[in-house]
Amino acid sequence: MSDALLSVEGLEAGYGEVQVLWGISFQARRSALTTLVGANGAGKTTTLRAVVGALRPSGGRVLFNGEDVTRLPAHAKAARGLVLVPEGRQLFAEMTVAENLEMGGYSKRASRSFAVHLERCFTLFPRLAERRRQRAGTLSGGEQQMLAIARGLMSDPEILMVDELSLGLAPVVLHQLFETLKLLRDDGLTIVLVEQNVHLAFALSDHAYVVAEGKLFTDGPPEALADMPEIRRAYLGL
Amino acid sequence: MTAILEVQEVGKSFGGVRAVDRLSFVIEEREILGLIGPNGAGKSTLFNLINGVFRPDAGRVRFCGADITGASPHRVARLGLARTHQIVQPLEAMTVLENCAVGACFGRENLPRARAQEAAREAAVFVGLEDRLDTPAAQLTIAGKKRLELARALAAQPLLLLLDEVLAGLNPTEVERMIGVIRRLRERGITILIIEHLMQAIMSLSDRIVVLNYGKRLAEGTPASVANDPQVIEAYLGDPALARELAGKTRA
Amino acid sequence: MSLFGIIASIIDGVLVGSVYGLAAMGLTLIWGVMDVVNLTHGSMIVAGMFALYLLTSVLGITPYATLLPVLVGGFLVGLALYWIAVHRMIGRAPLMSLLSTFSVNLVLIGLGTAVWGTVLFNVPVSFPGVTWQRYTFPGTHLLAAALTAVIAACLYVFLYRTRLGKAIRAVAGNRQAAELMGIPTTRVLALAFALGVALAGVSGMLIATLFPFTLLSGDAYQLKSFVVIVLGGLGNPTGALLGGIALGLLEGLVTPFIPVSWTLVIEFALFVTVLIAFPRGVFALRRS
Amino acid sequence: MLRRPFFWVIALVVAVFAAAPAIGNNVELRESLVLATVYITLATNLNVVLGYAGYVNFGSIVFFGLGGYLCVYLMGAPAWPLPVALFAAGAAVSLLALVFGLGILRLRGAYFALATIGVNEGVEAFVENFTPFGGSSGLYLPVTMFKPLGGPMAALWIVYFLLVAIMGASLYLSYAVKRSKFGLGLLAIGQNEDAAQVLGVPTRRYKALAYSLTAFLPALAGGLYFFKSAFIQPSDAFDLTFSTEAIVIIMLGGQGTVTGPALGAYLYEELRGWLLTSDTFSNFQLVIAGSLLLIIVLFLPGGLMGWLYGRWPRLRSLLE
Repeated sequence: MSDALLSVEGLEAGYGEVQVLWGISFQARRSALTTLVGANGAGKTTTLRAVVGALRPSGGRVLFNGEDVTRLPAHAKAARGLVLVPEGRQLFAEMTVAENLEMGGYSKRASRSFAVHLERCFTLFPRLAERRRQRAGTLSGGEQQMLAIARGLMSDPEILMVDELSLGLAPVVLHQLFETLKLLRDDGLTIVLVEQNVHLAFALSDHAYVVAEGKLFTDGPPEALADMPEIRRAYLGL
Repeated sequence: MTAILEVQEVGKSFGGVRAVDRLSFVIEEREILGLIGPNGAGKSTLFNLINGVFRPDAGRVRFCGADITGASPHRVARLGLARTHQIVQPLEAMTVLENCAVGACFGRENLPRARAQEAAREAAVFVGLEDRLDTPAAQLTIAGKKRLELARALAAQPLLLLLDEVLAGLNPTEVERMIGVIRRLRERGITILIIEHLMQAIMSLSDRIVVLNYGKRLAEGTPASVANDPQVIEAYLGDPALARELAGKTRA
Repeated sequence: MSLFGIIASIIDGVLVGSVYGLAAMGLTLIWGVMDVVNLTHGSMIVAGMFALYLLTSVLGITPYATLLPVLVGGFLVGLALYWIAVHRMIGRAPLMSLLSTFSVNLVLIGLGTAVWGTVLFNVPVSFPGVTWQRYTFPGTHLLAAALTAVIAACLYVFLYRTRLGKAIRAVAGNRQAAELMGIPTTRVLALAFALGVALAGVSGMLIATLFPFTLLSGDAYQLKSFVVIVLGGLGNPTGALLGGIALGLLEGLVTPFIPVSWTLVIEFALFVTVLIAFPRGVFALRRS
Repeated sequence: MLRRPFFWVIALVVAVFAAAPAIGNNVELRESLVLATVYITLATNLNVVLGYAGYVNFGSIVFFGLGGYLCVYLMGAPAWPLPVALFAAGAAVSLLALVFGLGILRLRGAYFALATIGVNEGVEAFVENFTPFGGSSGLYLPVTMFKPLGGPMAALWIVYFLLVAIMGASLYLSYAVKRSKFGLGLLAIGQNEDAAQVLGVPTRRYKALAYSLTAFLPALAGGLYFFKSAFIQPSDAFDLTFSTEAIVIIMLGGQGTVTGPALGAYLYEELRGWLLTSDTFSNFQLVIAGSLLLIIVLFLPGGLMGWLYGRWPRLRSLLE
């Protein structure tokens, strides 16, 4: 895959003395939706955190747009368009919806076209426009997830990584959010998804990676993976 | 059979959100009851309501016939109800043995320090931590910490054990081992309430399963009946129809 | 004492209390943003007092013109302190940041006493007061309260209306998420700490226009700041101002009736009681 | 108990403290060791709450000061004999600590630390206004007070030996607590209070008990210390610097270790003695203490013993 926007090679990372990632590798193609799946605790979230720099990798490389960004701090990566919508939303609960979005567009790069992005977010999520003055902590779970994604979009991402989109969401809301992701992808945005709802994730993915024990187990087109019985059982929980 | 734990109409809200909503169920002695449901369904909250970390807004919890609603966690532990945490809570600077000794000292047997050492060692060996007895807990791997959680709970000689995702984060071999450990626990006469996402594991371990969704009971029954329940498939396993629909749109 | 006397005493208490509130704002801002109890707070207040003394008596600057240099100097000192004593403590056990800032406080007070000793200083500041009935409100008190109001308003506008101020609030709310949004959180933390120290310095400078002071006065005002932020809710600058006014009100209310020396006892009793009963502060309405 | 090496370490320390000035009737040495016994007593007791249970108490001096006040007061107007007054003071302070403890130990982390400062300052402010305690001018004891102990000369020796005994008792207490079930509970609280409670540790009771228990010996030390000087005033009795130094000592020696506070106290005393006699540094005592603390916090958070145990783990099993 020569048109990989993001290329992760042999990434190693962990918490304190506990190593979680043992040399994981994957690539995200431009304008495609790539999914990482695997059992709870396999290291998917850790992978995303290490990629964006929220966690310092102890080994391996992260190439973004051909540039080695492995050692950059998270805010510098975000400022280049490598953006993570973290697990559990992580909103600024005491701040309003509008302020949360404004923080999303904090970096110099993103603030240049702030108005355009805000417009796009409010078009994608009219609910947020209605509630722009409301504090983020008072939103419903679905609205919070919308805000989390919208805030990520405000960062003008070249690649948007979304961790556990479905966490605690009702199926209807989930459906809507997946539709939005699909829209964004079709619009040309590169997306990396970590998701426990394998059915939904696979339905949308262009390519999927199976992660196990902090390493890459296998990868391929989602249909092919879903057809492999040993993968279904051991890693997908199907 | 007699009920060891009765949860009656228990409810708990956080800032207007009903985490657990008038939930009732019973665990019989020496049973393994599985508790499943989507993330955020209220499973861990339920554990916290049972062992006294949270006080229920409504309803009662009875353990071995005694009303333990709103009793503080240390009293519940003393009565013989032990638990593990989904996010491991090791006493980091203390060794594996010391961690287990805390469980033994302040558990059901209320052992003096000298005798607790024995119980602690036994529990640590039981879960397979025999060669890490003097390792500070902070230096264990995730799997090791998960095991430590279990060992600490076991050292308390509990009558009822609440297991919160002890299999999460373990590799398939470790999962097999842990399942073996849990089976042997039941043989020792311990009743188990287990939260787990690994469907294979929980289906094979549990005698009965309760499915939670939005803090309410969605279904209850044998593993087989629950797995075939369309409601459960939609809420927890993912809706195949929805999945197919999305797939159609994408690939069209 | 007449009713007018009591009212006058209360008003004066509020005037002085607002300056306590200003001091507490600095402390509470730092606490709220980075979970650090800045125990150099007292020595920073004293630094503000001595800055006023030195600038007026040695360089001959008019007292209120020292406000800007104190603000800027405090900010720079705060930046230095952040990198020396605070940066490495972020995210560690609270004991560690308590001890590190505490040790810097020891060093500063130690250096100060070695140079100036512990004698009483007094900066003569005069400003026409306002007379009401038989009671005169000193001009220094009125001006200090007015300046406090201006600074507090500026801080509010900064935190709630500017991009950088909002970034500070974002970092306070969720540092990890802020970092992921492209906010350079370490720089923001340093900025917030420096701002908190600058506020402490300015409040010290204003207090020095009201009362005489020694090098060891910092402790007393630091404790007052604790009382104030416990009243106002930790990490809540607006609450701190309210807490300061409440404390001033209390002082004004009790001084006509009981010996001044008992006010300290009442304040500390209040402090511990409020801390136990409302750990989030009496005026902490915003935090859920 | 007798087979534990640490028991003999304590016995040795006590013996050296008792014998060193007694041999040759060295009054000067005795007076310099008085402060060391007080420091070790304060730091060792504080360490049980701070090092084991993880609660930072900035105002631990309040026990010392109150013990001093009660003892001096009871020996004054009511004219109680020293042992009775001393014991009554210790008991009363422990009880008071229990009551305070049940209140403020509900707070955690920095909140608790602030409350302890508040308690100390509040008590000091109260005593300054409390006429039976002489207000801000303090209380004096008449010289005749030393008579029952065989006159001032003998009395000072007796007080010294008692202080050494209290120091020894403190060390033993710290050691016994660490090896006990109670100590295990406190250590668990210090590591993760919520997890400890779930494991069955009665956290609230244990914390209050530890707070109260470690108030007793410092109160006795305070009683003896101020009996010895026959004078007490608020600014001496509740001097926050004293508490501060106790914390520096604990951090220097190694928080949570049994031997650390004693070692730290000894080193700190040595350093202080050297600084006070040095012309260059006599004015910079606080500066040195502060710098020392900062260096420890930044680069050696486990203190000396923590560092030693890290290098030679076997030492820990020998001494702890």
